[in-house]
Amino acid sequence: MILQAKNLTKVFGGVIANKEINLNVEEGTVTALIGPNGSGKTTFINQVSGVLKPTSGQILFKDKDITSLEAHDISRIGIARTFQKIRLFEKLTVIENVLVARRKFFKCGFLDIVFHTKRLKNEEKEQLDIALNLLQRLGLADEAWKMPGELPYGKRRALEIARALALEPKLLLLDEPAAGMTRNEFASIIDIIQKLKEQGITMLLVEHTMAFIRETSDKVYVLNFGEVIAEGTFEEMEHDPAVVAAYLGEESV
Amino acid sequence: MRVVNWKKILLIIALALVVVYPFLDKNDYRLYLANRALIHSILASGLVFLTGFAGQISLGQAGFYAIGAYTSAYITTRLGMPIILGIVCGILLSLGAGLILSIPSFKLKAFFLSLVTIAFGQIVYVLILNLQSITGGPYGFFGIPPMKVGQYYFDNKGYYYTFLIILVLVILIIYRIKNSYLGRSMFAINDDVIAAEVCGINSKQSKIFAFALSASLAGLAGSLYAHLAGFLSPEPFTFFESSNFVAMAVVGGLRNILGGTIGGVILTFLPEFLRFRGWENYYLIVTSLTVVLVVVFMPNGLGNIIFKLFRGKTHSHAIHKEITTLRKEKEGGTK
Amino acid sequence: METKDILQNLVSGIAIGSTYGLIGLGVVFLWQSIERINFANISSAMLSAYLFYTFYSEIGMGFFISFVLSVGIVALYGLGLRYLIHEPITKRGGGRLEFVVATLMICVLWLNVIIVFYGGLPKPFPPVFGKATDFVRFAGVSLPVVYFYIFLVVAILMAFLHFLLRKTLVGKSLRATAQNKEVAQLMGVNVNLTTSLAFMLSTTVVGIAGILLAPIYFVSLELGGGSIGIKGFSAAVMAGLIDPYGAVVGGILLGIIENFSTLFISSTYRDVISFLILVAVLIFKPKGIFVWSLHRD
Amino acid sequence: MKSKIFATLLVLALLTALSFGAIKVALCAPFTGLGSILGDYIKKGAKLAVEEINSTGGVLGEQIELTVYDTAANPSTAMNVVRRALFSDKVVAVFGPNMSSAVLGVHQLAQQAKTPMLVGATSPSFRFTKVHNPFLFRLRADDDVKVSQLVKYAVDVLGIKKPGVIYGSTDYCLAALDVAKREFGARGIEIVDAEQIKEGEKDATGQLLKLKNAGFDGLIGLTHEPEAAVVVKQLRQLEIDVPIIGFSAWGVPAFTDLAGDAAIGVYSVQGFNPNDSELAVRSFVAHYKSKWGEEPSDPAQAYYDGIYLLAKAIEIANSTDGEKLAEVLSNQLEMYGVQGMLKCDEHHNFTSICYISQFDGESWTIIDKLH
Repeated sequence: MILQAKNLTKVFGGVIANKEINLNVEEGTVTALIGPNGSGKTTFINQVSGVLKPTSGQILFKDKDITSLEAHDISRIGIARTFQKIRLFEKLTVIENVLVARRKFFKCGFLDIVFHTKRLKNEEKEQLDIALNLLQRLGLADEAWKMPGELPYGKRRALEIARALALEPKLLLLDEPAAGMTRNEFASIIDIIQKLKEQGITMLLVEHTMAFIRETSDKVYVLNFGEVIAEGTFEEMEHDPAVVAAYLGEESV
Repeated sequence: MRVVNWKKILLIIALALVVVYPFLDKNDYRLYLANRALIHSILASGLVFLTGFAGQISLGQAGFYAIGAYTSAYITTRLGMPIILGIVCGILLSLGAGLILSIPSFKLKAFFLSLVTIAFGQIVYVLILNLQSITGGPYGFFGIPPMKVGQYYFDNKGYYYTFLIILVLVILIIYRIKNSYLGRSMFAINDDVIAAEVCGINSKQSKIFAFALSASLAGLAGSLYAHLAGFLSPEPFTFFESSNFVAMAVVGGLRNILGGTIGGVILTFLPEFLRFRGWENYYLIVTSLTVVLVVVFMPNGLGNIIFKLFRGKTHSHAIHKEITTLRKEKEGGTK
Repeated sequence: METKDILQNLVSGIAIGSTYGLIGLGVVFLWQSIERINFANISSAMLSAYLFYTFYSEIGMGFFISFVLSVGIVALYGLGLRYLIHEPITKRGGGRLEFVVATLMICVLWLNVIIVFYGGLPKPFPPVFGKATDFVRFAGVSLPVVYFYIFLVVAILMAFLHFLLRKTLVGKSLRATAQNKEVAQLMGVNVNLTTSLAFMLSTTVVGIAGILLAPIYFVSLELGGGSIGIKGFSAAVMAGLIDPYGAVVGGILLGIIENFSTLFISSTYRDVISFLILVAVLIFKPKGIFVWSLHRD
Repeated sequence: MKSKIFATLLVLALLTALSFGAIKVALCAPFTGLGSILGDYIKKGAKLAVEEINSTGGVLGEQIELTVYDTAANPSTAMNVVRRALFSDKVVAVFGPNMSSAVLGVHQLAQQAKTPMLVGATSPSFRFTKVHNPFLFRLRADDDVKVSQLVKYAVDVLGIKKPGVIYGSTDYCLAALDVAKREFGARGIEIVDAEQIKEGEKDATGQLLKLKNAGFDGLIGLTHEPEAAVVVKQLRQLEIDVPIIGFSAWGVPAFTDLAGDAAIGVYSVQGFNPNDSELAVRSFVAHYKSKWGEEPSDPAQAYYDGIYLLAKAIEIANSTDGEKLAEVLSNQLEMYGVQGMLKCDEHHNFTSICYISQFDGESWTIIDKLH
């Protein structure tokens, strides 16, 4: 088990966003988190990535308690994420966006910077190569020197994933990776996820698009009003009456 | 087909003028002002780093300036230690204060943080007034020894070159930090804290670092000032002085590596140049009006305009040299 | 120490604190309506005091006309701040910091303008709110008459601003604009009008404060750049910058702290004590005050 | 038309000629910032003397050219402007700064430039016997003199046995406090309590209640003008009825204007009193009033006297050489001015005149004039 949530609860000023969620993610699989709007999916992702602190409950990553760790520590031990609404560093170039996430691989210290040592130069060069490779893998090699604002939506999403991958994560959290995509972009994102899976990266994703989940996921958790109401394979969920009830009125693709 | 690059020549002439200035101008008053401008530039460069690069605000910089000045004065005058030790202690003590002041910045933003820094400046000011046995209080602190090398006691010329070298080193260090992963992380935090955090960047550490660096630079500036002036009194360490320092940084340009220097020089010389006969009431009106106009109509500061003159266009602060050269290498290699 | 003295000290603390609260009201209002710190706001107090002094004492106009004229001019000054400072900065991509610096420098500018026209000497304020030797005495405790005018105006302004911000459509539009300009626009709020209103009202409030504070602070530069500005900010922040009531409560708290640290600790260190308490409140008071803190989503 | 142009040219030529041969004098005083209360009086006093001298033919046939600089009540700025006056404008003499800490910071520059510096700052800390600067002179009685007289009057005449002190936070106030402590101590009287009111504070309830509880029977006021007004108002408010005797800032219109009726009955030790019936004072007050439309206040008279002192010194030395002037100023010059007989004493003070006066609601009645 790479990730375990135990009785995870989050309360916002009286409103319960997550209620005693128990969720397991197996290494090497893709797990999806679905549910109607406002059912607490993003809140869950935020807690796992350390952006929000849980009210109660526990999060285990590789059997280690990470509940009280801060976001930057969590990302350093191998959990990376993307955001529902894309958050890039708009004032940095594409390549620099990726390089920011390579921060933890730098071994040089403050004095190396002040004296501009050879070691630092080599390290910068090394990291730049890695970042360029990563951009190449995600089809962004030609845009490396542009500003993120100049990229089309699909490529911005790819860049955000590239940035997350730059952390060399064991677990990747994707918050609605396919939201707002055109048909072509949609296909390419599915392709990216398939490839990542082949490389052995475990993923937990939040999605609305059923087709996407059908294509990618090994296991599905269904959330409603902050609670897990069902779990299983996609096919099982499709026919679960509770799930269907929860989605009643919601458009299921 | 070689075109003479006038801009480059102009730049070289300007730099040469800066280097030989003390020999061109025999006016002791202007040279003294130049020295004060250099001190202000050191301090304002720290503020550019803190505000422009790390996105934090400080309206209490005069507090660090004061700590540096009085520490160095006390150690050299009362304890009879060498000046270099005084300066180092001045830097260390303001660094310590900077570390403490960075704590509120974890939780507080904008207004609240600026108020904490104002309060810090006020507290330091009141302490200077009241800790008479250490600071001399309102009477002032007198007899601070001038710097010397061997038997040569510094005159304004000696100070000029010392301060110039220190300023150049400070700018170089800031430049290197800016162009390293540290600088990149800071810009990232400035852009989007949460995104930076999930990229593995410790925003607290970054803020501590920025506060510590700008505080040490203010402390350094303060201790240099103590030895230049030879005496200290509480008046140059008020809230208005702090806001003057921020004005220097903004007028020079917050996104500009030379912003602190440009602002420091301009705002040190401008009011003095405006001291025309009969203008004893007006010169500050014109100075403050100039600052307002620059801030309102050129929010990127005067530094940008000067850069534009020489480069034709301004670079995004983000594209840093290392990457650009590597990029050229790579493109040269593939093509 | 007699109980009477302690009571007197408390009452004086409340009185001086209410002057901080009065300035704090303008700060809270501007923050609530445009989320800006405006250091040029405090200049309104000085400007209106000097204007009133000119109209009333020097030209000899009536109280009412002088009052309306001074406050009216200061309201226009608010509008000027918006169109000459706030808008151009925003248009050229400047942010909060640029606004802070610009307004700080305007604060300095006004101080120097006043010196040119009136000199650095403080002027006595005409005895429109009672003479210097007029006091109200009750049960061994006394207070200058002018403070009762201040209490009255504080109460009225506080209630008015609270009502305006929380209960009226105008207030809702103001707060909507502060939180998100685009959304407010979509909701049909006239952003242009509300922003102007915010600037004008905030200078007006501080302008009224200036005239009322002049008997205590004198018609002096003190009103436009002394510690009252910082104390006003502190008052507003003490209670979280959320509600006009908070500013007044914060101001009174600050006044009481000051007077009692004088009485029981030291008059020399009273400013250090009150600023340390302010910093402690900012850092340790967990809720309410940390509305803009990093980890609240 | 031609004659007009000719006249203009003539005037221009005259002006240049005048300024070419002019005796340059600098005046450094505070005009901006929160400490700018006195700058206006200083400037008006000095300008009046300069105009009077120039209209009667100047000194050695040359006009005096007074350049005014703002010190912003900040020694650091004073350092800038004094340097400018001495090294850039190369003046014959510098008047001011008027702030003691600033004087202590910059007086060595005057020595370095061998230029006389005549100041109105009053702290005893830079008496000649302490700083040994032959170029530094003081135009007013120093605070040691004034506070000693204040204490003497408080004890001998007002019969204060348990003095309570209220003081400000500037060097002016603290230096006065030190002298007061020493003088009371010398008479075997202990100050029951000394409380501070910082510049800008507008409530002194806590301080006054503390003094009251210490059982004081007389208030010694060592603050600046606005705080003095705050203190007397609150004494009336708290109905504390003790004799009040204040230092020089408590004896000027800047204080009584702000305090109004609350100032009635206050005693003060003054450096200047416009009601003095002495001829020199009456004539100075009359000239000042007709020129500026208001009554002079301390330290206008000091700088007025100062300009005359310098003019006289230049005449005696028949030169504007700084060293000669300093020599004349310290040893040869004796002159009758607004502040009585002006002669440099061993502290390099030109006068030790002061008045003990009481405010009657309209003006200050002189009780005693002391030399």
